Amino acid sequence: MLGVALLGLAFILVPLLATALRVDWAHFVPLVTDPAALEALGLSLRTAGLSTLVCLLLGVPLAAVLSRAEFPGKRLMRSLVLLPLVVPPVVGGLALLYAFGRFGLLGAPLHALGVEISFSTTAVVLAQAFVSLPYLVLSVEGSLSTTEAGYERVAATLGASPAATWWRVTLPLALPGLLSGTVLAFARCLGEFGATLTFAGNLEGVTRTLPLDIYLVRETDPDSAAALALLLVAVAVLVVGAAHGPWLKPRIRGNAV
Amino acid sequence: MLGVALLGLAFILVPLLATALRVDWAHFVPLVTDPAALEALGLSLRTAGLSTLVCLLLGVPLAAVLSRAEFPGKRLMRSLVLLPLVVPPVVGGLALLYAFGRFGLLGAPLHALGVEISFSTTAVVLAQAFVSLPYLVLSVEGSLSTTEAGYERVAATLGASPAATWWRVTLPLALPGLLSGTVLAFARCLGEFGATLTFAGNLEGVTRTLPLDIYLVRETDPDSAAALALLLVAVAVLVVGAAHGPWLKPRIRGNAV
Amino acid sequence: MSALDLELRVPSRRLDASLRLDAGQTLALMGPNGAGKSTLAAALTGTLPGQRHAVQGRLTLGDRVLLDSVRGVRVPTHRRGVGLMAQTPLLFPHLDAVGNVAFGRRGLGERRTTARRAARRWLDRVGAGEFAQARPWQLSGGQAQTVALARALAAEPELLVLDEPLNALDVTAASRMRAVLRELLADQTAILVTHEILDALTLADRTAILHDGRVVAAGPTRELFTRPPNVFAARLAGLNLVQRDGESLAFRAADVVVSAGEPDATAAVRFPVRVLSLEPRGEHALLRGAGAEGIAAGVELHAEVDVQLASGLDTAPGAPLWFGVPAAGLREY
Amino acid sequence: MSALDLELRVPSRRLDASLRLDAGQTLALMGPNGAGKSTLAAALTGTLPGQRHAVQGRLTLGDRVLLDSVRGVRVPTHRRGVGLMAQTPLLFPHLDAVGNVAFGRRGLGERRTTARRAARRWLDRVGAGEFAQARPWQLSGGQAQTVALARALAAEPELLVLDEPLNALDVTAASRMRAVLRELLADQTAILVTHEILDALTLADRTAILHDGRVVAAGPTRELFTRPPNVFAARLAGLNLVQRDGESLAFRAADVVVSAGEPDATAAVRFPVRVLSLEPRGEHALLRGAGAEGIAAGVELHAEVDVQLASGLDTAPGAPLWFGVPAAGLREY
Amino acid sequence: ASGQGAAAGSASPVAKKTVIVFAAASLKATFTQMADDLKKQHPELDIKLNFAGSQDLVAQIKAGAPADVVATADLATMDKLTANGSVDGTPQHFASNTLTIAVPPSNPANIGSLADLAKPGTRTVLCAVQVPCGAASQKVEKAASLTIKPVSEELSVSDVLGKVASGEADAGLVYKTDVQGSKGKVKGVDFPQSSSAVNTYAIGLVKGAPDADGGRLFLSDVTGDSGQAVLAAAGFGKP
Ligand SMILES: Nc1ncnc2c1ncn2[C@@H]1O[C@H](COP(=O)(O)OP(=O)(O)OP(=O)(O)O)[C@@H](O)[C@H]1O
Ligand SMILES: Nc1ncnc2c1ncn2[C@@H]1O[C@H](COP(=O)(O)OP(=O)(O)OP(=O)(O)O)[C@@H](O)[C@H]1O
Ligand code: MOO
Ligand SMILES: [Mg+2]
Ligand SMILES: [Mg+2]
Repeated sequence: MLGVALLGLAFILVPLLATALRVDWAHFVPLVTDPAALEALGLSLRTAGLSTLVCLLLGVPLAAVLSRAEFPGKRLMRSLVLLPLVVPPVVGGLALLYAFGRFGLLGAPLHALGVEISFSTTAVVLAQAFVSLPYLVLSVEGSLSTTEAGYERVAATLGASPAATWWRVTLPLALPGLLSGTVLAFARCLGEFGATLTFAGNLEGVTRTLPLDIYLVRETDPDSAAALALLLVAVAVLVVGAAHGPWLKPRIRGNAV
Repeated sequence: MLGVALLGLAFILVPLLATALRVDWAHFVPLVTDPAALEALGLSLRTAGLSTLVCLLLGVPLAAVLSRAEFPGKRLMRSLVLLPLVVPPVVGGLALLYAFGRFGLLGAPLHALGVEISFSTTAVVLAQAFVSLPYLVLSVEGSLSTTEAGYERVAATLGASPAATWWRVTLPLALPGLLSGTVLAFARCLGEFGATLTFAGNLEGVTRTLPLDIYLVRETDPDSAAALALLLVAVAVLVVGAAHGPWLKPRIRGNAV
Repeated sequence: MSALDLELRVPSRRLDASLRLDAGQTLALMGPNGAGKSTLAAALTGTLPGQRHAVQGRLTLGDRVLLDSVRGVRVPTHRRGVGLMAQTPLLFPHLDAVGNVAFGRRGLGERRTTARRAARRWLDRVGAGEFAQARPWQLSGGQAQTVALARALAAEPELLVLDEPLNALDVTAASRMRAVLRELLADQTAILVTHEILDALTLADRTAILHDGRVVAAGPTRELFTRPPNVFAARLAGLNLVQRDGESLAFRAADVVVSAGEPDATAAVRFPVRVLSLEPRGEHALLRGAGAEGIAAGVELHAEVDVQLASGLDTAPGAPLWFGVPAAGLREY
Repeated sequence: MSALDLELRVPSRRLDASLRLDAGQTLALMGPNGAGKSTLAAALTGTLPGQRHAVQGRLTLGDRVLLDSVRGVRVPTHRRGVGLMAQTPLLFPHLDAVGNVAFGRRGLGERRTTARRAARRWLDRVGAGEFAQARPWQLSGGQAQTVALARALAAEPELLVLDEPLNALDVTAASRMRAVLRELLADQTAILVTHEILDALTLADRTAILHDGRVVAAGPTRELFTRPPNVFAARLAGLNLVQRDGESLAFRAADVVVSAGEPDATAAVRFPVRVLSLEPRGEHALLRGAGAEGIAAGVELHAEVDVQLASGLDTAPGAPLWFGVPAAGLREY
Repeated sequence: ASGQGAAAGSASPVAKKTVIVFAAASLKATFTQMADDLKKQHPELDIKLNFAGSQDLVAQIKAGAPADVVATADLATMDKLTANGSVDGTPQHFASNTLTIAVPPSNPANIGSLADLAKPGTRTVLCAVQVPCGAASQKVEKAASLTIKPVSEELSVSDVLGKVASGEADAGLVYKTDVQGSKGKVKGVDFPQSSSAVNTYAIGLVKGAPDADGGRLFLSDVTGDSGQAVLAAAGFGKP
């Protein structure tokens, strides 16, 4: 078991290691501290943060409904939530353009109201959120579903309203899933490329996130692109590592058995 | 709550709906039954199936180790597993090239042995598996972690070896998470574009999966691309819907409370 | 203080029970495993899992109608004012013991610190003060049970339902808890699910016996067990029971006359038995025997014997003896 | 059949216990909540959660060393041959009752159908045959407990550890289970964790009392409770206990002489009490009183009284009476 | 370019005019340099460059992206914009590019001519015909009466370049500018038939441009001497 697990880990690490070996380390520091790269990284972190927030705001209620409510069409709803996962990001970006672009389904009325979405930082956030939402929903739903519903019933018998139960029981119990879903969504946002490019464009400082910058650099210099990619990887490892802190440690449960 | 949940659902559905409105339905059937499109779809389904299998074989042991074993560096390991998520797919493809390409870290020795990976269907499978593995691992790990470890201890006191316990207790109990992880991974494989393109290339019947075909069609005819994208979406809804069948229904647990 | 009046049906679990309980009284709910006690408790609190409309009937507490399936009234759990201490403690794993107990107080509108102070008092009261800071998984089975009880009590419900609250408690803890409960239940409308006749006797004004989802006997506790109205009550009261001609004969261990030879006509019924054991019970002894033939064949019968008398008999396990019961000691159902 | 010899320490839970048990014998393990009974059970089976090296000491079963922390021997749970029926049933939720019981048989190398057939026999034996097809969540608390017991028994372990197996069972089920256990434990090395002195008396050859993680008393069951060697055993045996000069005085309810006025010198100790209740107990009555002042102030004391005598006294709750105990009835610890 | 100004977070106290340029990804190096030069001359100008595949640019502009100038890598894509009425006036041709064979520096397959790409055993990669460079490749194939069986039909030139640079492919058809910009990662092998497929770059003002003046300024810089010099240095040909 451990052997296969290590094989799986190797499958992920070897390519990244191979990439690291390609990097011209002498030029690494100037490259990743280049203002353009730093601006792109900053934008990436900012937008990914905002997108994750959007995912949380929309996704947690969605997960709650999927895991607790009983209604016809729930199965369909769960499948629909997964769609952005399966749509190639470029197509997703197009779809967002059709919806929120200046001539889009919602974009046109919004435009009339003076609200412009596409090619703005808002568009980056929307693109990232669209692509990442399923990850958050699935993680949180999974964690809500395996949480004993009994605890919620106990809370009700103690007089806690559904809202109070949600905040004081359900959510704390689902915290591990919520955290890992957030990390997942944030990571996916950080790496988002296709939908952003198509829907938000690639404007320095406005919509050029680090993956888009990497894409551009790759046009001329694949090795520098690899270096930038490693920067992204390093940031991700930090964020993910921090989020998987000790509070995610599964509790040692039960007594004798 | 329900309101926000519906807003979340709308956020996912409106763009897809807007796309559907763009589709020239008169040409829809001939377009999606075009041999090239069908071949691409077939290849997508085949490779996604294989990749999901690879993910299961490598990912389930990885998840098991992450959820059950105690060892230093476990937190780091969990972060590392997430990496493909954050690496933009194009960079992931490059990394695979550096690893398994003709002159890659492992590719070179393999090449010496006569094994060629790049530009083959195998490369597609590797690219998809690389990108999807984290989804599977995280889902399964989540489900394993919330499964009461007590059941495994009971199994041991009944004389079941760790292997028997794994097959007869742990796995059945983690089935919902396993299934949803599999669906997630399969969906991600179906939509994979960047890494496939970069690592495996794009040849009809060999490496041109449906997302790559969609991209190509889009170059000349964006509206037809939308139609193909909808085909992909429909396939995904079917697969996901089937997997989220009644056996995923959370059990009604407990008695009084 | 509120009177309880219920007439509830849960068809999916074959429960169909009617009960009345005066304000401030305690009802012991007894009956065999699977009789529907926990189901009834869940129906009362509105926490039966699964189908939303599984519970039918009427339920009123004081002047509030909590459930009326005909008129479509269905007050949600948190507004029923019905507290429940369930059969499994289910302490919130993310809170320590005080946090668990304080939980319901927060609902009463208390602030955090006030609620925690009150919670500590409740923990002290049930004798769990020393576990105040402990997390649920650090508690032994009985400790967890105690904390769960404090949690249910602290929420000060109008009606309190206790599902086997003394389970898993040791002798000391159980007797302390009985004292706490006796004091508390004095002016609390409460339902106490229990298998222990002692709990019913010491804590409950009335007792209802549930069997296969139906109330088969109900009445003031003492009365119910001193003159059991039917075979269900008799069995619970620990009487010896044998079947004769489709009827059940019940008699107390104290009414059994033990002899070496077949009893004479003063015994209305008599059974040859083989000794299983002789066990000391205070200054008496309990002679356990297995019916050897006839209507009592295979049935375990108990006789309370005088130690003096016992020493005059052969009470080695397996030894043959006779049990006889005078007509006055017999009840037929 | 294998003898058990253990000397185990779990520092994180303050357990430090030594025990010996002959092959085929049953040991009752008693003690207050949190004494470490479940911890000891977990240490025996090797299922203590958390730190791998939490358990220290030596454990041998028959001629096999299961644990020797000095020599680094640590046989994994599934090869210990130690079965456990834990305090919570934890039935596998993905299997029906038969599947649960058959689980351990599969490990014995039986095929599916054989294992299921054997499982059905075990279910019948414990009286749970009718739930064979039921899923764990369809069972009541007591039903689940019964199935868990069948599951532990069916695996035919060399040493069987039962952690409060009769909890939550109704009178009938419990007495049927006692009969099953009595038969089974006859030639099974077993440890029975219980709070019920009756279970110890009827099922166990020996009894050990655990207190704060230590064995404070051990010996043949009957002996231990008829002549309790220390205050722990006395308390378990249900004796009245009062403190005098740092010593504990113990006496049986049957030895208490009840009188309206202060007893004369035949009583070595005497306590003024207020009546709490008079409860029928077979042909005797139990008079419960609360010590009014002196060394017994606030302590609940029990006296077994003759019904005749009781009718001559004022036994209304709150009435003042005197309890006296002759020197012969007193034990000091 | 109203909406974006704020998001860009310009620190200058003087209200800058922002020009937004949409350009084919292959123009990244040259246009970035031109923009930097121009900003030096006109400190009041802020130039934002949006690079993407030509087809993406078309889709974005059709969807109402706020652009002032658009430059595509071929005429076909620009035609789509003019046909759609998205371009003000007639687009101007400002550069051209011709195909060349890219091989790894060691040239392992010994490629010397276009015909060598069709040799069995040669791992050749081309652009797919749907993308501009693929259309050009098809033209030269026809001109040379060859049928090349590629191992992959890439979606962009940079993908072709990437495959060759990594040694994965033995040869590929790319633009001369790509070879020049590759810093020695690939070697170019010129071939006569390349003249049959000259790719022309076009630039135009977007209709309804938020900052038409700024756009015109950038456009004239590209077509002017300084711009042409930058393009020539990068290996672009005259239009
Ligand atoms: N979730 C369920 N689904 C279907 N049937 C159930 C479910 N839970 C309990 N039952 C059945 O309903 C009946 C009543 O169960 P209930 O738990 O109310 O019994 P109980 O009187 O509390 O028993 P115990 O003393 O063992 O706790 C039993 O026959 C039981 O098998
Ligand atoms: N997971 C844990 N972590 C830390 N301490 C624990 C844990 N589980 C139990 N304890 C403590 O260890 C001691 C022994 O607990 P144990 O469960 O063995 O008691 P027990 O004798 O079985 O009690 P009961 O009769 O209530 O079941 C108790 O003080 C308890 O609080
Ligand atoms: O310059 Mo292009 O449009 O990426 O081939
Ligand atoms: Mg119950
Ligand atoms: Mg215990």
